[in-house]
Amino acid sequence: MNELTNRLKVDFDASEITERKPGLTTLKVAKDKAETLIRELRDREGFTHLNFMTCIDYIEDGIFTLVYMLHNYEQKQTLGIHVDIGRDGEEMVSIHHLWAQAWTYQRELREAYGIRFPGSPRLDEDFVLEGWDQIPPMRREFDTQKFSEERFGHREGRQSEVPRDHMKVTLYPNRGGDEQ
Amino acid sequence: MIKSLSTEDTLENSGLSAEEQQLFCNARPKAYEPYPIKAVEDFANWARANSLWILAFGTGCGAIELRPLMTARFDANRFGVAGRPTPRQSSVFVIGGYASVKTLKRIIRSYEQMQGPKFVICLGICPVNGGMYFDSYNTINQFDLYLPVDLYITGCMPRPEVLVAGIMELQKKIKQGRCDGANRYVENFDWYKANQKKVIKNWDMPDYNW
Amino acid sequence: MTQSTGHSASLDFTQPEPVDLSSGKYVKLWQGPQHPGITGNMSLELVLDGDTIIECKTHVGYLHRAFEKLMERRNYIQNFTVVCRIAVPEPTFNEYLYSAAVEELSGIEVPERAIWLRTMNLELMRLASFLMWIGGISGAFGKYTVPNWTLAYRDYVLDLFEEMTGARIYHMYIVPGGVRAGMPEGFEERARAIMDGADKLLDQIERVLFNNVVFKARSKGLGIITPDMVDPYGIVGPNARACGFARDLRKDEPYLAYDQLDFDIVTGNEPDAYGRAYCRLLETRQSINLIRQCLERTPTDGPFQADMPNVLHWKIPPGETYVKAECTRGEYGYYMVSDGSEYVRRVHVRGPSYTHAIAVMERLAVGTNIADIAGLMVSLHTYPPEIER
Amino acid sequence: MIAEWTGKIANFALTLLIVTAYGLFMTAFIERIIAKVQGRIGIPYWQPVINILKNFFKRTAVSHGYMFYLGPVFRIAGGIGTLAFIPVIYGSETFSNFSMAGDLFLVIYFMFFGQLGMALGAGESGHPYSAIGIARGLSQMTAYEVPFALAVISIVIQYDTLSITEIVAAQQGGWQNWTVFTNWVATLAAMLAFLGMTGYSPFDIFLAPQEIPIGPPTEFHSAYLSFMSLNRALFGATKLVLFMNLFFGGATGLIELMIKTWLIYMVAIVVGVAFPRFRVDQAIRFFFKIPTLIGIMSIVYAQMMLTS
Amino acid sequence: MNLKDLLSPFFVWQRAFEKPYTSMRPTIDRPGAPAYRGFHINVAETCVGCGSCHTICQNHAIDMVPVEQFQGRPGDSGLRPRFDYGRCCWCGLCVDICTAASLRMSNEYAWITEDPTEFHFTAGVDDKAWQDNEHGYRRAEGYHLYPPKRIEMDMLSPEESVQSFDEVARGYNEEQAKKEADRCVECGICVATCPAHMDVPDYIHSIRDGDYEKGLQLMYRTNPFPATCGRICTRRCESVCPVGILGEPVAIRWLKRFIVDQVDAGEYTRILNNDAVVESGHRVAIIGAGPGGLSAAYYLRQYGHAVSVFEAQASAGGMLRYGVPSYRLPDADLDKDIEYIVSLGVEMNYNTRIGKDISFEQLLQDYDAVFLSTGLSVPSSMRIQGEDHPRVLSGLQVLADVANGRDPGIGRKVAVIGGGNVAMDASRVSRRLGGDVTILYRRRIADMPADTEEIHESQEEGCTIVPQAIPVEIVDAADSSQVTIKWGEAEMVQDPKGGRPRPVLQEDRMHEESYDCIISAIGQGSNLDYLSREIQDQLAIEWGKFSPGEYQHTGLARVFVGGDVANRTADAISAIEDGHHAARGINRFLNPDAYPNNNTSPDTTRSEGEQQ
Repeated sequence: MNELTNRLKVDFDASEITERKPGLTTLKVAKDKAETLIRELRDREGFTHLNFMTCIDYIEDGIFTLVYMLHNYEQKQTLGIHVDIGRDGEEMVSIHHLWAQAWTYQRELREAYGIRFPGSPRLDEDFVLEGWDQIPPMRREFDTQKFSEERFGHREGRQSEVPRDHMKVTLYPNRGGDEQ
Repeated sequence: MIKSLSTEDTLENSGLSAEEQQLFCNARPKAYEPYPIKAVEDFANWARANSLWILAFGTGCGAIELRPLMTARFDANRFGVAGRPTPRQSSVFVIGGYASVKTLKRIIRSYEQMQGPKFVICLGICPVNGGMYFDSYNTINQFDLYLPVDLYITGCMPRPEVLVAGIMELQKKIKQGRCDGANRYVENFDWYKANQKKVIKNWDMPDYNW
Repeated sequence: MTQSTGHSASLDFTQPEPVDLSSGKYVKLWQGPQHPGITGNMSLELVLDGDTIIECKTHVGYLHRAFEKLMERRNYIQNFTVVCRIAVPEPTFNEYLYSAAVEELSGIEVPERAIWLRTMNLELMRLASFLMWIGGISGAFGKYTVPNWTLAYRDYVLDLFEEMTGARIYHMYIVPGGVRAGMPEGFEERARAIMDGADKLLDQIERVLFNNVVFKARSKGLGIITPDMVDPYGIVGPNARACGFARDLRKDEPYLAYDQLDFDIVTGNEPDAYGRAYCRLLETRQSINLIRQCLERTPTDGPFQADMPNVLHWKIPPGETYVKAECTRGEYGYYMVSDGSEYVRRVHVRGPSYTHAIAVMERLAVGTNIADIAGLMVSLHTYPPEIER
Repeated sequence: MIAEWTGKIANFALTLLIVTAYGLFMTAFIERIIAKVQGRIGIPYWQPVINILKNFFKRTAVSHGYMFYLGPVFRIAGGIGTLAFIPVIYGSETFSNFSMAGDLFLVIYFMFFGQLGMALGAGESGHPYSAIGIARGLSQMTAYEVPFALAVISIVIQYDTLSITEIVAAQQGGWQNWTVFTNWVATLAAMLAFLGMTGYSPFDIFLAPQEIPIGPPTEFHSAYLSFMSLNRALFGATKLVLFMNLFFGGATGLIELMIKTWLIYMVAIVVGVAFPRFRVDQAIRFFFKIPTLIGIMSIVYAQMMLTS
Repeated sequence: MNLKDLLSPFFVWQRAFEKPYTSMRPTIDRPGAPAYRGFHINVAETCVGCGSCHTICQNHAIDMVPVEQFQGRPGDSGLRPRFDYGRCCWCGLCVDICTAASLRMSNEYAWITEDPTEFHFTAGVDDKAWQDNEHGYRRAEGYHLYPPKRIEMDMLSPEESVQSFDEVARGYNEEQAKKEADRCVECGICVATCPAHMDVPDYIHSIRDGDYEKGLQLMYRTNPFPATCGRICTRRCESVCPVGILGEPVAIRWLKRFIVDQVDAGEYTRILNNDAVVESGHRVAIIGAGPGGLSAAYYLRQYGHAVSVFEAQASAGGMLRYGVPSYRLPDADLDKDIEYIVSLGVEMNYNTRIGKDISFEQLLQDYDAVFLSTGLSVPSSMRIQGEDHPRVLSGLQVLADVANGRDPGIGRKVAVIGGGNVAMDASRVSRRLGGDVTILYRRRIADMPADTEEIHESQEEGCTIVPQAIPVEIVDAADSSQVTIKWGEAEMVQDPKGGRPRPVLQEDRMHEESYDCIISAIGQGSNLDYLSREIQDQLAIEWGKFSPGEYQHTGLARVFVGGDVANRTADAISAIEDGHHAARGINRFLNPDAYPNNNTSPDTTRSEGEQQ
């Protein structure tokens, strides 16, 4: 594994190579090298299995980190490839031609995060949502509870007290640190 | 609930294209009075109660306990319960827990296709007050805003035993003639429709599908 | 069959051109979501030429509850009650994987007893799930006798679960740090009796379902997965094993107590619906065998929970991990990223159905008879909630 | 003449009632046997009746046009028509119905008639699954009618009559005279066709909930469905009576009738619970192979019997 | 197609002759498993309403609601969980986290209704059929969602500790403190019980965050003696801590100490940022520089009033300095608190005894308000013969001598009489001075008013406790450097009125023993001689104690009281709260306009003041 990661470091400028646990390594590559790297891993290095592809929203840094998890059955090694892209409408190279299920993941990411993968088939079809009229729901700025309150409402008749505040009101209304 | 018996007798079907509007009936549904003779109505109710055909539509995780219910261990056939694959022939709609917005649309269509009198049982907590998914953007929180419900069975999941008990309870209610969900739906049609359209944003179906 | 890992370049998985429906030659048919022949709540958009399917599109999302979103808003202990809802027939795998991921990130060592109890739980779950599946495949081909048996028997297994974990469906037993309770008294004998019964039942089922001329006529040759499809389509689990790939995470990358259990990977050489069904039958037996081993070897005393911090404000150091386990359908995985706060940054749930029900299904359905679509779907053992989560 | 016909009609009405009731009871009874095999209890005996009543008492009934109405009517007309020409109990004036010379033809015609009427009605409903169900049902019917027709031809040759009453009469005088023993080849062909006719596995693809949600009746509900289930009971029982008359020596009393029809029905059940269902092409292939061959053989056999 | 495949399916018929799988009466025959997670049961009497169930519930299914039967009291918030069965998923986390083990589940699972609004109930209060159900899920033994055991504090070993006056408890290190802070369930029940109502959960939270400055700020909101209280507080908070019901309470005192230890005294001014005070122009006199007086001084300074403190001793601290030995409270830590208070501009008048150096009336004249907290400084009498023997010392005197660096002259063989904290302190001090200590106490060890920890530690340090020993007489010993005490064994007799058992002297079992000295530490009383009789009458003094009003005000306008002399608990934290509260009262009195919509006691204070 070390050999491979060293080579990737040289050939693809892979950075942040971390062994998370035996058998799981993650590394980061630039967006424009990702597709070539993944293809090379698939065809030359035996990483023939795409476990999944997903996205992490680092809203505070303004980036989406795309994660491609590849697995090598022979060596029992899993390689997570991180690719950072901008949060605002940035596109990513599609890998739908590498794995048959990849377009599904890309379709999901388009719907959940609004990331576009040009060339990926059926990208704009609804995947799990239907008639969605808000920002892509998995983005961290989307407040699902607020949305749920507003659109679906909740049944009346719920009210809760905080023990500490309740005790203050009933037992020592004029004391404690919050007076005035 | 707001009573709003509209005098207009046609529906807008505004979600449909012009040619599709031709395909669907646009008559408003009507409420049905019970038989004028009480004995007949009671007998009819008795028959309805003892032959509950459940629509085989597993709308949520509740469907998992319908399988034991319908098969050998709990054998609901004993109580006159049977599964029907088509809404036309079903009289009971079991809402298996949460309903996502996408499913709710199908639930409404299926419910409207069922022939009255029809009954709705809600399983689990999610249709009552959102349950586990009270903060999810894709599941509704109160099912009775969208369709009339006759019975709630709480639990997560409600066990088949309590489903059996629920069916018996429903039978009791039907025999007493207290299950008139279909009529309630019709009487408060506009209210229900407004609620439905509030959550279903791509309303591309007829307003009422018989 | 050889272990083929090479990626066949000849496979073409570009999407076919949409069929021209206006020609009037073809019929478009929606199967589901309200359709008994569909596993779970999903739908297939089929285009038929006569009785033959020429195009299939899978539509999911009817069960979408946004688990991954909800998990970002709940703290680590609260999530453990949520995850099991992702896959109703097999909640335990979710519980285990979630717990394993949390433990890995926070560096908690699970005590020996909990490891064994977890292993047993997972195998019981596998048994229950397979029993339901056998009923499903039988029902999909129109033999309703077997589903009645297997679902009833699955209920006995659920009774075991109820006794051990306190619930029938959503056990919520495997908690980060260990399990919630030990084995109840007398559990072992009852479990053994049920295992013996299950063995007998499987014999009976093999006789009446698998040695059945009509079942064979229906399922043989249906939905053939060729070995060169396996990797490009991400096919895992019994679906891959039925075409000869000896891949089983329990053996390949042993977790829990699987390295101490005695079993062999089941492989088949008939990559069709029948072969997959038979593969699963064998795995069901294997599961029973494993449960027996677990019953024998699970320690009866000792701690079943690691020393835990106060879960109410449990923070996990930043990190990421991917844990996977072999569920009945294949590789089930949890990818978890923590950022040091009380809430998880990202959880991605990887279910085998994601590819089985979409990419694989859409390909295998083409050319299949409309009557076989339910059977094909069940034979892939798909479960929609793990696609949409 | 009028009195005679009035009497006949009254008698037929009684027969109709009894056969329907028996059919309903038989449905429940068989259901319970199936349930037993499946390891459960099964429906109460009166469940079919309640189901029919329940459907009848439905408040709404959406129609899809005139043919949609006519479907169930045709169906029940076919059922009644079939029964009308079958003598139910041999030697009983009351239960002989409108049996006459050549009634066998009429019976077989009526058996088709109901199905075709149904097909028209279901087609009118416009549901794709109905259409698929009809297509499957009719093609399968065509397939199983071939061995059945061959078997009937065989016994027509054997008994040299087209009257069911006469065929039954010919089988009197002991079990050794029953067609099943005198012409077992035709019986075998007919019983194989019978499997297809009853619509149990493996020949229930046209009603399969898994493959298509129950096929032709998908859109039928309320009173329509009530008529159809009534017919199903009636027609089912009638077919049993017909098979009993043609191949198992008829019945001289109600008890004999019940036992014989039940046993005949059980043949379908014994097979039905054991097998999954065939796809329709497989079913057709099946019927066109062995049963048809046997049917042809039965004609040869009957000829041989006559010539010998 | 082979024949076997054709025939073997018929084996299905085997099943027809076996017993069906069907459960005949499912609703009756199949109760939930013994450990089934069914509907909730709450033993409402045991429940303390901590709300942990509410906190952990991811479905927001639990509301904490006030219940008529249970009014709030120390250790019980008076709230009870109300369940929404339109939300609950029966995960049982609420049962697992329940600190009082009052919450569990029944194996009942059937609740069917047509009214969805019905699914709310307050477990244990609303009448539900399953309330008395025996079965159902309980938390398994050995399964915890929070650590039940507290993190052990590093202590000097008894052998080491008796060698010197070094502090015994060494304090938590950061890791220990964070771990201990982690145990808190943040229910806040302790806040009501703490006399000063400190924001306990908040400052514990700040430890978890590592933000000690914030923790310090939080503590100073209600208590200007955190370093002191972090060491010697009687910590009533811990006695009601729900975590302590099943395990050990959170070590709130040690955590408080930890925060203070982390912050350098020099940083206080910056962190607490008290510079922004706007001077009000009012002047307040405080008599007694104990915790009560200085607490009042601190908060009065917060309000901007000028404060003068009059103290009879040479340095501030009162009992904290002269009554608490330095192995429990090192002077440096006490000074850390006091110096900060003084640094806020409090005018300190040491060695100034009211009534001697300046009269009380004078103070009343010179200042806008006067706060009295002179504490309890007079040892109580044992009321036995010979107690004025020169070798009979008072505990307070011994402690004060040691604090002042004087030799109390206890000799080698020492008897200490009493079971309170002073007795323990005196014993342990005597041990450190090389004494061989025997503690005589009237009742059983379990009845001792001293902290259990103190008792335990004094025993560990080698003090012998003789319980149920009633001193009868003190006489001269044969050796003139010694004194002899006669004491009798006591039997505990149940009080017929249900009070606590009373010791009764057994005349036939008398003992006699000679000691180098006898330290009497059976309690203290107040010294109010500096007040004239007339003023004493106006101040309504009973049994040497004040009974102040709601805002620590007295019958005499502008005079406020607090501290041991005015409360029943007589501990530092109560005194601190008295001071704080008196400061509030004084401020209300001085600044009535700042409280536009109050109708409580301050008005009374004021009107009474005007009447005078």
